[in-house]
Amino acid sequence: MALLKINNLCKSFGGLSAVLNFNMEIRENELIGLIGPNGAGKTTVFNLITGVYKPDEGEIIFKGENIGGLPPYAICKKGIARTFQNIRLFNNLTVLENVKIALHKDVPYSLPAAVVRFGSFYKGEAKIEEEALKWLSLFNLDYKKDEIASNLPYGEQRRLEIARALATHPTLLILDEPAAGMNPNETLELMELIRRLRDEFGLSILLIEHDMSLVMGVCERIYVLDYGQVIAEGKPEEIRNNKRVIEAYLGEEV
Amino acid sequence: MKMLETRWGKFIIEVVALAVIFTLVQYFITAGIFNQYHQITLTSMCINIILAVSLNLINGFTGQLSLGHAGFMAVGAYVSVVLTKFMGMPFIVGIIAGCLGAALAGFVIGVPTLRLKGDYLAIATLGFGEIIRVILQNIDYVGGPAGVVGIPKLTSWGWLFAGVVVTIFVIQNLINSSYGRAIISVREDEIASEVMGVNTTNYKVLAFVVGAFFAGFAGVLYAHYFYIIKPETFNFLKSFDVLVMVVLGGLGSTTGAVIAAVFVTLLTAVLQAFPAVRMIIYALILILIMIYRPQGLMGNKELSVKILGRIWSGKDGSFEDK
Amino acid sequence: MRISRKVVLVVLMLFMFGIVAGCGGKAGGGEEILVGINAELSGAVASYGTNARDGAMLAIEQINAEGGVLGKKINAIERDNKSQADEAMSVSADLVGKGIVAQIGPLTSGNVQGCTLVMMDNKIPLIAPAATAVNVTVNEKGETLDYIFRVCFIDPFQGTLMAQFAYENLGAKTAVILKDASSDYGKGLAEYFKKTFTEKGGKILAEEGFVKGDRDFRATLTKIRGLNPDFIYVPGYYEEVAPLIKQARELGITAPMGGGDGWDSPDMIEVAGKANLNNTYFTNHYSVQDQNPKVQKFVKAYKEKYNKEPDAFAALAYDAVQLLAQAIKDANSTNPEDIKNALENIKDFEGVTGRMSIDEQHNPVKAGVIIEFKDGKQVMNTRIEPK
Amino acid sequence: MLELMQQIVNGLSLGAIYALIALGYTMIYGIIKLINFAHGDVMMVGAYIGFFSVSLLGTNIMVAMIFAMIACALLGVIIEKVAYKPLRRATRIAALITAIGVSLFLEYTTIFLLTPQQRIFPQGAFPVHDYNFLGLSVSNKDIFIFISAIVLMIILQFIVKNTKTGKAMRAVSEDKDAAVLMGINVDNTISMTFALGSALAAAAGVMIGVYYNTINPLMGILPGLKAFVAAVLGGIGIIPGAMVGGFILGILETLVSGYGNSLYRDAVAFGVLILILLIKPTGIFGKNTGEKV
Amino acid sequence: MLKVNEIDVYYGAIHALKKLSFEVEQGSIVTLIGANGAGKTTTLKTISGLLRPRSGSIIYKGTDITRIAPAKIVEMGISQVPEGRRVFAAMTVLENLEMGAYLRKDKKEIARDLDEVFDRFPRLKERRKQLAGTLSGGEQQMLAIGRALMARPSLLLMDEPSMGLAPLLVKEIFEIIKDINSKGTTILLVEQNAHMALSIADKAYVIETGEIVLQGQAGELMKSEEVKKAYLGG
Repeated sequence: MALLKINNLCKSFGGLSAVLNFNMEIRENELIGLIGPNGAGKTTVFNLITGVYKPDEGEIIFKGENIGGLPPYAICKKGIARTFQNIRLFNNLTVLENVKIALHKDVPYSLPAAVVRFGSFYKGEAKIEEEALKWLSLFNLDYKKDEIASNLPYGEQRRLEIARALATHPTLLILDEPAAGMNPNETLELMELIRRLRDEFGLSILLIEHDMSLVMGVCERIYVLDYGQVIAEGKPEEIRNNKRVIEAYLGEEV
Repeated sequence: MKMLETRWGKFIIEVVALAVIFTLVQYFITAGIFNQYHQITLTSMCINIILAVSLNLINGFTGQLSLGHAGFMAVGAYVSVVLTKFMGMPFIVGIIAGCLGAALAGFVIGVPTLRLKGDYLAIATLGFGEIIRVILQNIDYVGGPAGVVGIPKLTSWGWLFAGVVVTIFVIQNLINSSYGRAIISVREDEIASEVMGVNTTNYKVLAFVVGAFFAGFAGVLYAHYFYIIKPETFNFLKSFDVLVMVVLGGLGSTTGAVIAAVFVTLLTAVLQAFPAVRMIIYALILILIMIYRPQGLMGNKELSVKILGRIWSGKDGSFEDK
Repeated sequence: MRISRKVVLVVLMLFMFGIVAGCGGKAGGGEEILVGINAELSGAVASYGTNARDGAMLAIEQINAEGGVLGKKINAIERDNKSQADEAMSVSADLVGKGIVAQIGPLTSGNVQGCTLVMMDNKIPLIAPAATAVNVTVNEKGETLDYIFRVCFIDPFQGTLMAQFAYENLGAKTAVILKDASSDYGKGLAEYFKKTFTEKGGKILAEEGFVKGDRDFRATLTKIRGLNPDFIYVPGYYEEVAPLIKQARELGITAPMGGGDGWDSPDMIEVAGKANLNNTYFTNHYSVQDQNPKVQKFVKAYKEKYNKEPDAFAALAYDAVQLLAQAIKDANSTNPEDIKNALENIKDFEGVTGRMSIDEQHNPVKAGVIIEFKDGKQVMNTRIEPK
Repeated sequence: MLELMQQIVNGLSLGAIYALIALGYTMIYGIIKLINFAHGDVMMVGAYIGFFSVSLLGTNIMVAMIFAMIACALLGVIIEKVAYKPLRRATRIAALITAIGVSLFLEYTTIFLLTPQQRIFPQGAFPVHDYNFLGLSVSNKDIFIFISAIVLMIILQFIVKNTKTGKAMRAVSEDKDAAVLMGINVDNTISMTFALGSALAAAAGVMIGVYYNTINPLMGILPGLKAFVAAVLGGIGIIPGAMVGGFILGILETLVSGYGNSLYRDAVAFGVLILILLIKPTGIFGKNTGEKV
Repeated sequence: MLKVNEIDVYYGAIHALKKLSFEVEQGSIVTLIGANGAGKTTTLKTISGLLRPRSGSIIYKGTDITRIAPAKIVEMGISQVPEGRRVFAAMTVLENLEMGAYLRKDKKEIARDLDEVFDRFPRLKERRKQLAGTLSGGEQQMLAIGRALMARPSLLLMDEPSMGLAPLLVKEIFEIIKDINSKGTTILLVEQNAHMALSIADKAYVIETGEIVLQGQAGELMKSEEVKKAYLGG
């Protein structure tokens, strides 16, 4: 059964269609790439899946339930987490706090317990801290846990954002250009990490990426988007040799 | 086991420190070292601290620009006065009802308006604050524009101290919990926060309600000390005063709010003697502080000995020119 | 850049400490009589406060020029209460701590009430120049507050007076009340006007209100024009009343209008216009046109010193100080308790706002006059002696 | 019916004044996203300059208005350079507090220099005549205010639409970086906006002087707040929005005073504002621009 | 004509350009190609003076313009077609074009240039009174180019003119770029559409995470597998 199935998704802004009759299917434990030239509507698709935008038409079936139009926090609770193209960390907070916020949806103590500081608060905080550190160490960020997030170098900010997304315990992880701004070495590490995450946590991963080496290297299937529509779908090799894709990317041969 | 020890250890130190402060001031009052003027200034100071710390929860930690704090203060003051003066209930009932009344007002106002952002939210909250004032002005039961006179003076140093401690305690505990982090995440990045599973609307309303609750508390204490309340006391200029304290202290810093509240209260008291230039000096101080320290005295940091040293040596990151 | 910021911070701090240190100084020795002036010098009603302060300072200057009281000079300490009751209280406490023998002010009833507790606790008399609400000098149980006095009328007196005048002298059978609803003064006068006017058989067609700071009354006036009343009662202060009358006349409302001592200001004629003021009346303590030499002397001295005409606030504050001086003389003591006792026994004190005696409730018993505006002049229409 | 017409006529002059002040608010907001709380006080300064021009120099009202506009344009530029420019990169709330500071400074410096007493606009500066049209009473004062407000709005519209500076102002408020790429000096353009906005406020100040005859140092607070409400009502940052918002507010207030209870006037004004914001969170003319994610 | 020497540019903590150097010859079309986020736009912004390099220098016609105000740089003859067009949406087409000539005072010449732009883009002429925000993407791109031309630049910086445009339009735009160049304007073109860019450029630099990784004559790079690799991966 498909984990996520998108049927005829449409979204337009001020009369301009950003996404038109978009269809997609993600199975469990699959690693999918979504590519396409700038302005093709990839990020809009992400925003629709995660509830940041409300779809005009179409369904987004996640675990057999239409989540189209739900608010983002509800979608997160259903098990979809994401990162952002232009990194959106909680900039003035520490690395550790960033991850802790992601753990808030399963907060183990009540509001009164927090205010009056019952024992359950201390136990709960210890648990949150432990888990947050676990995620950080997975991304080699634990040594910087008390650093202010905006002071991290770019690559680490990217990693922190992924760590934060994972801390919400998603079944589907959506990464918007995770390698943007990374150097080749960092990108390689990232590829390795993405594979490992998928295997270790049994995740399905959907990613947008411009770095083709990354997309081609890790994705099992790729969707290609142009003008808000899917123009190709298939295995990396198929995509690489698809004439429409090459045209969309490099422009027509002149 | 060790953690438990330090936790209890800290707790005991805190309790002892608070007890010492309380007794000391109480002694100063009974011994007459603090005269009536000092006491009134102290009262204003405590009320301002409660107001600033609670508004800081909304404006500083949640990042929602609210300009209606005086309105909540008014609700707290009036509700409690109706109970204590008109119905003869004990002070504690007045306090609880005043706080809850203000919190309810916060809820009623917060739910619709918190969808608005930035300046639109600011003007909507300012508007609600003014609406509360106008409504009070038209209720003859509570004296209309003349307000209520002869409110029993029930606010004692004990209540003021309790008010300040409880406000700081509750808001600090809230902020330093997972709920508080959720609240702060709304300020940092609302969309990222939503996507991380935080129901931002709920937390904005929560912060608004808690902030209003304590503003109500401040209102109760105000009414039962200053003998008289009038709707005019709670106009938008009062909200501005509180906002000034919060921003001077540094948005998102409780210690900053406390320091600024103390500073502004003392400044006000001192300036009474300079009627001709008092407001000019006040205005200039505001402008200068904002120009030279736009992030407020504390930025969003809390005061600790370490930070003090860093601010002075100029290593505080926020001091750097970009 | 960083250094200059630090310098500014340091300067700011030093500045603050300087101010704090500067005001710690001890006040006056035994050769002076310390009097506190607690006035609205900034904030919403700063204009009343400064006029009253000027009136009070003139009185003190004159008294000192004549050798002071009991051979001692009066030393006034001025403090600003920002037109707020809580600050008024704080100012009072500050003044009391400095050792004043009595306090003049604040101006508005609410702010005086803010000071009440401090004055009562410290047993220092307060003389309110212009607080007209009934419950300023008495508590809710009707008991007189020992240390609170005033030199102005109370609301019922003026309201009742004007109602009588309108019904009996002007023959009005219907009236509309347009009051300053943001002040207890306006509401108080309106209440007693309504009471007396209906008791006499008149009919109140409508009761409208405006708020301090309003400058546009056309909408309400247009409504009133439709009702066509015999009389319009406008209890309020001149800042609002003057443009209100002007606008009423511009809208073609010709009915006679009346008000209280809040109308008394030289600005009335200038703002409302001479012609527009015809057929308007107000209750007052005295008239600037009063040929009583005491009044004329005061008006002249005030004009010389401040280059403006005194309004009711200035005159009342002047009287408050003179009354205090009289009490000190009567008591032959500067002990606040003695002063208070002397104040309670004042009889037939000649003030610029009339001859007054202090009654049991610490209110002045003095004659009221109905003043009519005639071609830009205040003319005494009727004088009503205290019963 | 006649009364309703009269009420609307009453509301028009008030609305015109609100609109003029709101225009400055909105222009300044549009260009630096600052709620310039001192704007109402600039209006007050304008009223005083107009007053002194009439009473001391004996000029007529038009000249007084021009004096006031020039002086306040200068004042606006100074305020911007001294108080707001250093905060261009600071948080907006810091700028807001500075604006409150500037507002207090203007109010109390005026009180310090000129006492808190109200001043009376010399009657001779503007002899009032009343006209009657079909039972509606309209004074030449109303006509003067209405027409000069409209003329000023047309001039403003012309400046903003047709002059180079005006276009630069629009360009800067829309996209600062792109404007810089055109070679526009952003600082000068912002100063120009302050100058224009403050000049309009000054004109409104003189009109209030004429309209109500009296001026005082705190006269700017309330109209300033109302004009801000008007600007938000119309969609802050949008010039036609400010005009419409001003007129709506003026007429609304008159109708509430005329047909309801004038004591609830401010509450109704704010209530309507909140209602409109809840229905259309960016004001009547505002565009809904979702955050780019 | 333009020489960029080892500039280092930071966005907060992010080191966006690392000792980046390249040159633009008078009269040529030079293209900077590379994936998203590689630092192309940052480079253009730095040349225009919107960003300041922490170190390194930018020499234009022999003058160091590294610390010169953006307006002055425009006056010196460098104008930019920014990424995403950035036309003034609430202003008319004509007004947008006038903004392009903001610093010029020669009214007659401006009018002539305006006619020239309208000749080049007849569609803009038709819509001169229309608000720029209502134009289609292609028309907005033309407007952005026209606007930049109104400054009479000797060096035109173009940031992704093909972005979000239909292929047919992309072709049209590139024809226009070639034509502008043939009339004597030097062009520095930043592009994602590598084929197109290389097809009209004289010289090309491939930029990756803030560094130049490849450079050469456009024709050679066109055939190089490495470019394809940089885009589509190996």
